[in-house]
Order: sequence, then structure tokens, then C-alpha cells
Amino acid sequence: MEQANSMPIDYLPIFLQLLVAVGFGVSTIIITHLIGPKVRTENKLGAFESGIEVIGNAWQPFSIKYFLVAILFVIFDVEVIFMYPWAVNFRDMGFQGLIEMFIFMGLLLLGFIYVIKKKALNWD
Amino acid sequence: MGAIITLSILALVVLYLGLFKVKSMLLPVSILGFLVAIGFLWFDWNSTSGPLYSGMVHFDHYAIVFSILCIAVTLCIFVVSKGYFDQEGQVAEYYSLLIFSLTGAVLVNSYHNFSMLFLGIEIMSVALYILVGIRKRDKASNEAALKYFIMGAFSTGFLLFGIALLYGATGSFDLSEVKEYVVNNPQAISPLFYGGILFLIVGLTFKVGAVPFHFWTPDVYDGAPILITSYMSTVVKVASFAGLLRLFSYSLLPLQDFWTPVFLVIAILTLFVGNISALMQSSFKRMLAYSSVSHAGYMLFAIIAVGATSANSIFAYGLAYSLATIVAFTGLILVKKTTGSEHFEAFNGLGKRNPMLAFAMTVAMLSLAGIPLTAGFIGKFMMFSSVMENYHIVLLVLAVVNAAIAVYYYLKVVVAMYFRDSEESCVNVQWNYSIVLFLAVVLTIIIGVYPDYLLKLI
Amino acid sequence: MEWSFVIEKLILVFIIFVVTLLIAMYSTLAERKIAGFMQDRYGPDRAGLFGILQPLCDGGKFFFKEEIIPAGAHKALFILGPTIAIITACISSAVIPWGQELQIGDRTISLQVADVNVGILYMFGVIALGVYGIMLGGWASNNKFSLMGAIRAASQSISYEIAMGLSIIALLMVTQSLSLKEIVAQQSGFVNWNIWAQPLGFIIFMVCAFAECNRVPFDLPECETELVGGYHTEYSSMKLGLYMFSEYINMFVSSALMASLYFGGYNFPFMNDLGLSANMITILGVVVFFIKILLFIFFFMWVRWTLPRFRYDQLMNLGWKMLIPLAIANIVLTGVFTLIKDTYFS
Amino acid sequence: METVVQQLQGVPINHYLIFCSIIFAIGVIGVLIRRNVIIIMMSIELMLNAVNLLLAAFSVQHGDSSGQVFVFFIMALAAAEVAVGLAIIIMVYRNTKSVDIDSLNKLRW
Amino acid sequence: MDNLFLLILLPLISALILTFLKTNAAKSIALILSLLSLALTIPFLCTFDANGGMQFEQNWLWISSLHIHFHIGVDGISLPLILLTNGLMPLIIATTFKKDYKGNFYALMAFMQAGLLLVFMALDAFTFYVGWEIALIPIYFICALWGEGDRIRVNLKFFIYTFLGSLLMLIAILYLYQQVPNRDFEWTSFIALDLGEDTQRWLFWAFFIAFAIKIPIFPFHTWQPNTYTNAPAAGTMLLAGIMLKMGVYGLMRWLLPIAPAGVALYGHFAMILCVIGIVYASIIAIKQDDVKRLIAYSSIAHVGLISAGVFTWNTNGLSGATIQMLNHGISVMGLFYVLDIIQQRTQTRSLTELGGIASRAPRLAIFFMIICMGAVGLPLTNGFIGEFLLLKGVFQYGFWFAVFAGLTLILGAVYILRLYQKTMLGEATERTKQFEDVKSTELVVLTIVSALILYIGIFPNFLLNLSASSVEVLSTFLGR
Repeated sequence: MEQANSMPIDYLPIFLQLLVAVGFGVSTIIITHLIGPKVRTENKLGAFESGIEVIGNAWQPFSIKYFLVAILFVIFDVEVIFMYPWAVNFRDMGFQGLIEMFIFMGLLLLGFIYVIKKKALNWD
Repeated sequence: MGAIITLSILALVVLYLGLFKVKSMLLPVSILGFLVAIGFLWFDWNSTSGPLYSGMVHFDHYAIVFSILCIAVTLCIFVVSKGYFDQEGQVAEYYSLLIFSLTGAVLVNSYHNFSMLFLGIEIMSVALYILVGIRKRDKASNEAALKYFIMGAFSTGFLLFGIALLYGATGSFDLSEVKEYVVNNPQAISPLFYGGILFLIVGLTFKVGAVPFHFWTPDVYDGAPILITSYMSTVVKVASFAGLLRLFSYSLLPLQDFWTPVFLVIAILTLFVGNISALMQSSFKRMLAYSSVSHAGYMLFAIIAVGATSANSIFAYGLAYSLATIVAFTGLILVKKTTGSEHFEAFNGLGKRNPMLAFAMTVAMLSLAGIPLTAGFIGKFMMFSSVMENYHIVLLVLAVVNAAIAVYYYLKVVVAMYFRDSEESCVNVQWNYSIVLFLAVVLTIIIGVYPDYLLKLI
Repeated sequence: MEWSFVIEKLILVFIIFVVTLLIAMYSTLAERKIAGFMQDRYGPDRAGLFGILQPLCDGGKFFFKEEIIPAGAHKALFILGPTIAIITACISSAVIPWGQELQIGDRTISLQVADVNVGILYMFGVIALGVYGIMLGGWASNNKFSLMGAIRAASQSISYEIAMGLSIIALLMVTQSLSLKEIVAQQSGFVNWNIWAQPLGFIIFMVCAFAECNRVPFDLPECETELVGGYHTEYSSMKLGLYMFSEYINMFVSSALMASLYFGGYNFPFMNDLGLSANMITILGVVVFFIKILLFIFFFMWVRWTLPRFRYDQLMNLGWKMLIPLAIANIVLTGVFTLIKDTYFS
Repeated sequence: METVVQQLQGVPINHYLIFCSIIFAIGVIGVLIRRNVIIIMMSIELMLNAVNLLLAAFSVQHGDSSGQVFVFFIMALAAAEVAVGLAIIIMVYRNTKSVDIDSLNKLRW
Repeated sequence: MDNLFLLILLPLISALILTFLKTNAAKSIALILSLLSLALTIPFLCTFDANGGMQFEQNWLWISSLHIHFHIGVDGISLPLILLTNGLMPLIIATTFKKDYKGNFYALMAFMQAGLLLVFMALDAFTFYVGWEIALIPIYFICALWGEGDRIRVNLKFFIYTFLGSLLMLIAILYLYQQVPNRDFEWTSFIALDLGEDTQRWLFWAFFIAFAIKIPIFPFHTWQPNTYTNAPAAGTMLLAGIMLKMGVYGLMRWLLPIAPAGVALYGHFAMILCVIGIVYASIIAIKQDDVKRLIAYSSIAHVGLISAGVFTWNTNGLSGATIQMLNHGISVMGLFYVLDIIQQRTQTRSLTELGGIASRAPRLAIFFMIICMGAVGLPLTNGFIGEFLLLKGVFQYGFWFAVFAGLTLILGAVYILRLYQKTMLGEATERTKQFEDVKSTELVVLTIVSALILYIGIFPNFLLNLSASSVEVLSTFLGR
């Protein structure tokens, strides 16, 4: 590849932008905190549940499906990571590289079909 | 290499068989697959040219022998497992995960590159994390899975740090190149390298369950379903040791003076802690768990006294231990079916309730204890003689004391079976159990009487 | 490498920042105006001419409203949520090439904040971080609606991230580079735009972009009919503003990304045949780029007022069962075609 | 400014080593002293990431890309491990309603 | 018919056959098979050439990678023991005819016989070790399965004790193996080794402890009285009659030739232990009320004397030990049998509850008298010639040793006569009133035992000739 290696210096501007963004975010929050009115009442500080009495705490277990999605995401996303280097270089690798990646994707797909068949992604 | 591919494909096929609800095919297909894999290994025997796939794996005789052992043991476990997991409703997953884990084990046996060691160990363990917890409602199983997971991942961290340090020192993950580095710079070995070895030792001893990194073993072995325990204490243990020995006998051999003392201490501690804890157990399963710790201690002897015969000795020991363990766990399953208990008392009167099973258990216990004319004796003999080769006489004396302690708790089973009475009914043994028991017992005795061929394998 | 470089970059960052905020602010107005236009009404038109000062009023109101932190909430995370949202939104634009180089005196000024060779990975990393803002905010509120919204948002965005990543891979196979600058530079003229090589990839990418921005028809996390305000139910004052802002900024950045990845970025047809000076081309390029971005933003809004919202299971099914297989198929096709072309037709 | 850049580019390997060791140690200590399973898992991830960083640093030092490939392996397996681990934790949580490691005391001798 | 291996094979086969016999016929079949074994031994006895060398050697490569051979052969020291083993087996089987043992009991006995024979024949250390261990397993089962009292704990102790000892021996064997230039376990290679004194020191202890536990020599004897007491009669006969000879034989075959310097250094100490054992066990035996315990302790005393004879390492001591091993086997078997008969009829082993049997059962009284005389070592009984030689040997070794060892004769006479008097003479008690005299198999067995005792006592030369030259050879190892 003809492109040069990135030097750490190339990331410096990103750092600058990060500083600006943080500065903006933090300052707005501080400013609103300072200039906004502060009249606290019990009702105002309670959780909003459309006017109904709050029962318990919101921090309790929720549907397992979301965990399943999260777990699947972790797996699939990491597998995708493997494809990035290949995708960038795949022309140099030619058909052999293609077939190897197809095997890899085939396995991924097998897993994927398994997940679907197991109805792990069915929301009902 | 054919074996690894076969096993991987087999795992997928089994998974999909389960998906398409052809449960009756699961066992035949798996067994067929195993046989094919063994066949591949068999035909590789004379064509061991060198590392394959840019030095990733190397199927030398050592790897082939251990791989066949692992596959064969798994085969036995499969045969026994017929009907064992039916109530779980996820038989295919169970089979498939076991095969995946086995693939990892084969990889650990044959690696020639640290990345393959790492991958192998991880494939082996990640599948097991699930298998240990396969009984979703059983709290013990859950807890075991969690403990195994945390300890496994933790030890992986150490293993990886060690590998990273070795890489930092040598610039390569290849075993040959690491060896070259050690051989070429005998004077100027980087401190990183030594640090790396220590971390590797920590990581790998975690995996083999040697003291002081053993504390997960009893809980996990106890909590897991019996068959999984038997898999863990046979295939996983043997494969881990094969991997350990491969690394230390091939790449790190020239630095023997550095790591031998470490293993020496570990081995002694392992023996004593394992044995003395096993002595105090009232649960047979837990006793086997601790005894497996102590067996790890004996197997470490081969690494302490690494030499021309250590591969053979660790193989003989692993084989004997695996056979006996399978019998022991199979017996436990059968007994648990009628009595519902995993304690020694469950075996009471087995000599009358089922004499053949009692005989098989007796042979297994004697083999574990290392009594002559059983395979276990040959294993212990090989270990002792290899240690003697390097004149670690003190170690040997300690080992002997431990062997005597071990006899006590192994005989506890025999005592229960023959000398105590029980009102429990007869124990029925289905044909699949009988086959495995018969084979294992016969092999144990044959190896015990005539191990010649076995000891010349590698 | 001197201080002038830093100052130059600071100025650039500042300009981009201001532009981003402006566009975000006026997107809110545009949204309502377009809604008006679509529904045949006026939209806001009291503040200034055509309501041009409306965003400023809204912003001012945000600042002067009372800030409420519910008693049951986790204070630190409650504040951290919107902060992370806005920060990730703001820094994601760092690797987008806004234009070619400007020549001022003997200085060559690049109109890209940072040219890193893994620009695309950077984008994805930052966008993926965005979900933390929503998740933390929703969880810290200790409100069941918020939590539900947050979880939905998280699930949705991670689900679509896979398809997005896969569609990008197909693009990478064409461009052979991870540097956004490089990718845009490859698309000079009109026929080289990646949209011609990757139509399917683009569609997948776009759908995913919609989902990542939580825009209709994928705005499940904040659907008023089910979840009151979604993850920001408990938020008020500028913290709510920050969430909204970050959402519009995300839309802006997504548009920019789509424009640069598939529609040539600052490239426009015949740009090298008009005989203009380099600086002129650059400036024209920037203008063209913004036109493309604005078109995309318009498209976002158009869709919002046209399509109904998905049901949650439909949304997940679309993501997992349609887009991922499609994206994989796209990769396979791209790979095969590219290699056949390389081997036999070159 | 110059010096900053040069220093950035010329960070000696020892600094990486020490840095990674510290992160690794934090991870190890986290695993050993924290009681919440989730945090233990995060500590383990920290350990793995320390290794990743170290490998990447060594890889650059040796001018050998295999170190970075190894990082990929680690990432992939860490993901698999996390997936399985999370599943186990959820399973345990559903049975015991707790993610505290001390509540898991069924298996003791 | 000079195939030694047959001798080992036959008991193994009979063990296999007997395992599956569940009927009463097992007893007779076991007896016939053991008689067959005995018959097979006769040709060796006849063709044995007492020249001090190994004979009827058989040598197969067993485990080639470790150069382990299956090497067996006999010389003048081992042949009497083989004779003892094969001779006592039918007798012991015959003693069990009144009990309801099944085939498995006899299978274990046959299996043990094979192990014992292997020990006595082995000329390869590995073979020896294997025999040593496999003789242990059946006796453990016999004692623990059919024993009485606290049999489980007691036998476990016995097993672990002996196992630990034998493992120590294994270390020594492995060490020697490493020393042999071409790496084998051959006895001839071992004794040809030129070992340093330091090595021989610990080698001595490794072997000595292993054998001392088995014999048992004070202070390694603690397992013995309980095990003997709780074992079934046949088991006790096996233990006392044959098995403890394994230890003495081991001393002579392995310890003396391999570590002569070790023996020279520590033999004195071992002698002291033996003598302490003699006196200690005799005194305890006098105090015993339980007849089985009494004999158990007497056994310690007798074997102590035999071991002392071995450690004197002169011709007298050694040949005394050789012959006394055989004699002690016969006498102690007879003693235990008589006690077993008494116990079966009276249901007690307590001396206080016995008495006056002689009047009810005169035949038994006569047999018992003969056996007791043999045990005490009166002239014209088998014990005399052995003890005479042993004491002579000990006297040669040291005067004071002989004095103390000689106590065995006096003390032995005391407790044996006390035993005889308390059981046979005096007033009949509750339990002995209905005492029936011996008949049928009991009669046969007792007759044979008594005949042997008298025959050897009168014609000991046959046995002495058998072992004389081998003992000569053995004594030449001293001071090497």
C-alpha cells in the first residue's frame, strides 16, 4: 500500500477536537446549572410514571432477549473486525484469500443460521 | 491436520443435526466422525514431515498419539453419554460443544506456534464453560460454571502475558524460533524471557490444576455434571499436560535450570495438597477431583525430569489415568442412578449388588493407586523412573509417601463396595456402559501386564 | 511541525465545530419547516423572518429552564450521559475531509482535521461509543420508561452496527483503503463515485445510518406513544438539549459520511475540466459537499414525515434477518466480481 | 512542540512494558479483591487488553506483524469469552438473584 | 517339566476358574488344583542340583523399552520357600473345609500363591516388585472380607503400611536401575554394581524398611497383631505361614548382596532391633489372654530371631534362617489351625475361658503337643535344628546378642507351655465341656503337619543340603 503510516502526530488534531467537545459539553452543563432556577419539590424529583405511584425501582431485570442480542453482537462484531484487514488487502491475496475468507464467512453464516433457527432473535 | 478439520466439521454437523431434530443420528455420526479423525491421524503417522500451515501445527508422533488418546477417550464418554443428557433437551449442543472442546484439545496437542496454543486452550475451555453449566437450574452446576469461567479467563490472562513477554524477547511466536533464540543466546537471554516463562507456568498450571492454582478444580469438578467432569479430568488434563510438556521439552529445554525448581515446588505442593484434601472428602466425586489434583502432581514429574522418555511416560500416565477415571465416573453415574448420592456410602455393598461393576471399579481404583498389573502402575513407574534419572530422590520419597496416602482414599471405595452392606437394590448396567467399562478395564489390565508396545510409541 | 500547525488546526476545529452546531440548530428548525411543508402548514414563523431565530430561542430556553435531577437517579451517571452523547457526536467528524487543500500564501492547509490512515475505524469506534451516552442516561434516570428506551436504543444500535460494518467491508474491498481522505480522493469526477460500485452497500449503509441515529422509522427508543420520552424522559434543561443536539449532530455526521463514502464527498462532475484555480475548486468542493450533506439531511427529514414507525420486532428482524445476510451477500458478490475483473479484464 | 512529537514517536519499549504491567496488575488485583462478578469480568478484560497493548508495542518494536495478528486472536476470543461469561452470569443471576461472588458458596469443602 | 513359569501360571489359571465357581465344589477343586501345584513342584525338587547357582532359569524380554525382563529362577534359598508355599496351600485349603467359603475366596488364595511364587522366583527387580505387590492385594481382600472385628480399619493400616514400604523399595530399585550401565533390572546386574558407601547407606534403609514392615521387625510390627487377630483363620495362616517369609527372603536375596556395605554399617543396628523385637514380643506374648494374639506375638519373636540370623551374615545364621523359615511356616500354620479348631468349637479365644480340652479330645492334645514342641524348638522337632543354627550364628556374631536371642527359647517355652496348659490341661470350663475331638480333614491336616514337624526334626539334612551351597555363595558377598 502506498499510504504512509500514520504518525502519532496525526492524532493530535483529534485530541484538539476532543478538548473542544469536552469543553463545550462541560461548560454548557455548568452554565445551565448556574443560571437555571432551582425550585425543588418532592413531586418534581420523583420518577415520572405518567402520574401513577412509582412501584419499586427501575433497576430490575428485563427481558433476556436484550442480553442475547448484546452477546450476539459482541461475537459478530468481533468477527467483522477480522474482515477489515482482509478487505483492504484482498486484491493482493487473490482467489486464495477470497476462498479462505469465504470459509470464514461460511462458518459465521452457519452460526448465524443456527441462531436464527434457535429462534434467538424472535421477538414476540 | 485432517483430524482437526474433521472434528470441526463434525461439531457443526452435529449441531445442525440437532437443529433439524434427528437426534437418533447424533451418536452414530459423532462416532463415525471420531473414527475418521483417528483414521486421519493414523495415516499421518509415517508422513510427519514438519510443521504445517506456516508452522502453525506440527503433527509429529507425539501429537498424533496424544490426539488419538483424547479422541478415543471422548469417544468412550460419548458412548456412555447415550441417554445421559436426554432430560436436558439440548443433546446436540452438548455433543457439539464436547467435540469443539476436543478440537481445542487436539490443537493443544499439536501446536507449533503460541497462537495455536492459545487458540487451542481457549477453544477447549470456552466450550467447557458452557458444558459445566449445562444444567441451567442446578445451582451447583451454575456456580461451577461461573467459577470455572472466571478462573479460566484469569489464567488465560497470565498465559497471554507470558506469551507476550516471550514474544517481546524473541520476536516470534514460533516454537522453533523461540528455541533458536534460547540456543543462540545462551548468555544474553532477556529478562523478559524469564518473566515470560514464569507467567506461562502460572497460566498453564492453572489449566492443569496444579497447586497453588488448583482451588477451582474441586468446586468445578464437583459442580459439573459427572460426564463433563470425566471429560475435564481426562481429556482436558491430558491435553494440557501434552501442551505443557511440548513447550518445555522442546523450546525451553536449554533453560531447564531456571524452571525445574519452580516445577519441583509446584509438584510437591500439588501432591500434598491434593492428597491430603482428597483424604478428607466424603463425596466420591470430590475425592476424585482432589485426586486429579494429586495426579497432576505426578504428571509434573515428567516435566521436572524432562528427557527422552518423558513424552512416553506422560502418555502412559495420561492413558492409565484416563482409563481409570472413565471407569470411576461411569461407576459413579450408575451408582448415582440408584442411590442418588455421590458419597462413598453410595457404593456400599456394590460387590453384591453388581459384582462385575464392583470389579471394574476395583481395578480402576487400584490403577489410580498405582498397584502393579494395572496401567496406573506403569504410569507411576515411568514417572518415578524418569525422576530418578535426574536423582531427585527427595522428591521421589515425598511422592512415595503420597502414593501411600492415596491408597487410603482409593481403598475407601473398595472397602465400601465389598465390606459394607446396603439395602439398595441391584445396579443395572446398560450395554453402552458395559462396553466402555469392559474396554477400559481390559485395557487397564493389558497395559498393566504388557505395556511394551505402548512405551515405544513416541 | 510548529505551533502554527496547532493554531491552524485549532481554527479549523473551531470552524467545523461552529458549523456543526449551526447545522444542528437549524436542523431543528428545518425539521419543523419541512414538516410544515409536507403537511401543508407554515411551521414556526414568529421568531424572525420565517422563524429564522427560532433555534436561538429554543436554545435560550434550554439554558434558562430548571435543571432537575430526580431523587432516585444516579447523579454522576445522570450528568455523564448527555455529556458523553454530545462529546462523541462532536468528535466523530474529526476524520471527515471537508475539502481538498487550500493554498494560502505558502501554506497548504488541509481541510480535514486529522488524516489518519484508519479513519473509518475511528468513525465506527466513536459512533459505537455514542450508545454509552444513551445507555448511561437511561439507566441513571431510574425510570422504567427511560431504562426501556435506553435498552432499546442500545440493542438497536448494536444490531445495526453489524450490518453497517459488513456493508463498509464491501466498500473497503473496492477502495482498498481505510483512510477517508484516500477514499474521497479516489472518487474524483462523477463516474468514480462509489455509489455506482456499491449500490446495495449504500442502501444497507443508509438504513443502518437511520437506525444508528435513532431516526424515524427507527426511533423506537424515544417513541412518545409507548415510552413517553424514551431514555430522556427524566431530562430537562440543557441536558435534554444536549441529547437533542447530539442526535442532530449525528444525523449531520452520518450524512457527511454517506456523502463522502458513496457520493464522492467534495468531488463534483467535471471539477478538473472547468479550468478553475486549485483554491477555487477546493472552495467549490466544500460547497458541493455541504449541498450533498444538506440533501441527505433533507432526505432524513423527508423520511421522517413519510414513513410510519417500525414495530420493535420488525426492526430487529430487519436488522438481523435482512440486512446482515444482504450485507454478506454483497461482500461475496463484490469479492467475486472484483477478482474476476482484476484477473480477466485488466 | 518538536520535542513532544519526538517523544511520542520514540517512546522506549520499557515504558510500554511498565505501563502494560501496571494495567495488568490492576486487572489481576481487580479479579482478586472485587466481589462483583461483572467487575471481575471487566478486570479480566483489562488484563487481556494490557496484553494486547504489549503485543502491539512489541510488534512495532520488532517490525513484525504477527504480534498484531495475535491481538486479533485475543480480541476474538475475548469476545467469545465475554459472551459465554455473560451468559453464565445471567444464568447464575436468575437462580441466585445475585452477582456477588460471596453468595456462591454451595461448593465448599 | 522343568518350566518354572508353569508353577506361576497354574495358580493364575486356577484363580480364574475358581472366581466363577459359586458352589461347594469350589473347595475340592481348589484343593485339587493346589495339589497339582504341589505335584508340579516335586520335579524341581528332584532335579535340583544344590550347587549354589540359579537353576531352571527363564528369561523373557517383558518391556523392551525399559529393558525389563521377566526373569525367574530358583536356588537353594528360594526352593524351600517355594516348597513351603506350594506345600502349605493345600493344607490351608483343607483347613477351610468346614467353612462356607465360595470360589472367590480360593481364587484370591490362588492369586496370592502366584504372587508369592513370583516373589520367591524373581531374578529381575521389576518382576520381584510386581510379585511383591500382587501378593498383597489378595491377602488384603481375604482378611478384610472374611475377617472379623475392626477388620476394615486394621487391614487398611496393614495395606498402607506395606504399600509404603514397598514403594520405598521401588525407589531403591529405580535408583539401582539408573546405576546399571546398560540399564536393566536384573538381579545379577544389581549385585554386580560397585556402589559407594553413601549410596549403600540409604539403599539399606530403603530395602530394610520395606522388608522389615513385611516381616515384621520391631518397631515396624504395629500392624501385625491386629491384622492377625482379625483375619480369618486361613488368612492368618497365609500371613504368618508364608507371607512374612517374603520379607526375610527379600533380605537375603536383595538387601544383603546389593548393599553389603550398608549391612556392614547398619546390620548391627538391625540386629539390635531384631533382638529387641524378640524379647519385647515374647514378654507381651506371655501376657496375652487372646490365643490368636499370643501366637501373633510369638510369631514376631520367632521371625525376629530368623532376621537376626540373616543379619549375622554367617553360614550358620543364614542356613538357619533358610531352614527356620520353612519350619516356622509349618509350625505356625499348625498352631493357628489348632486354635481355629478350638475357636470353632468353643466360640472363644480367651485363655481364661478355655481349659481341659485334653481330656475331651486326646488326639487334638497330642497333635497340639507336637506342634507346640516344634514351635518351642525342642530336639527332634523341626524347630530345633533351625533355632540351633540361628543361635549358633548369633553367637558367632556376638555373645550378648546370643544371650538375649537365646531368651527366645526360654520365653518361647514359657508362653507356649502356658498356652498348652491353659487350653488343654486343667479343669474343663463351660465352653469346653462338649468339646469334640478332631476327625476327617482336620485329622488329615494335623497328621500331615505333625508328621512334617517330626520328619524335618529328625532328618533335617535334606533341607540343609538343599540350601547349603547357596548360603555359602551368599555369605561370600560379605565385605565386598
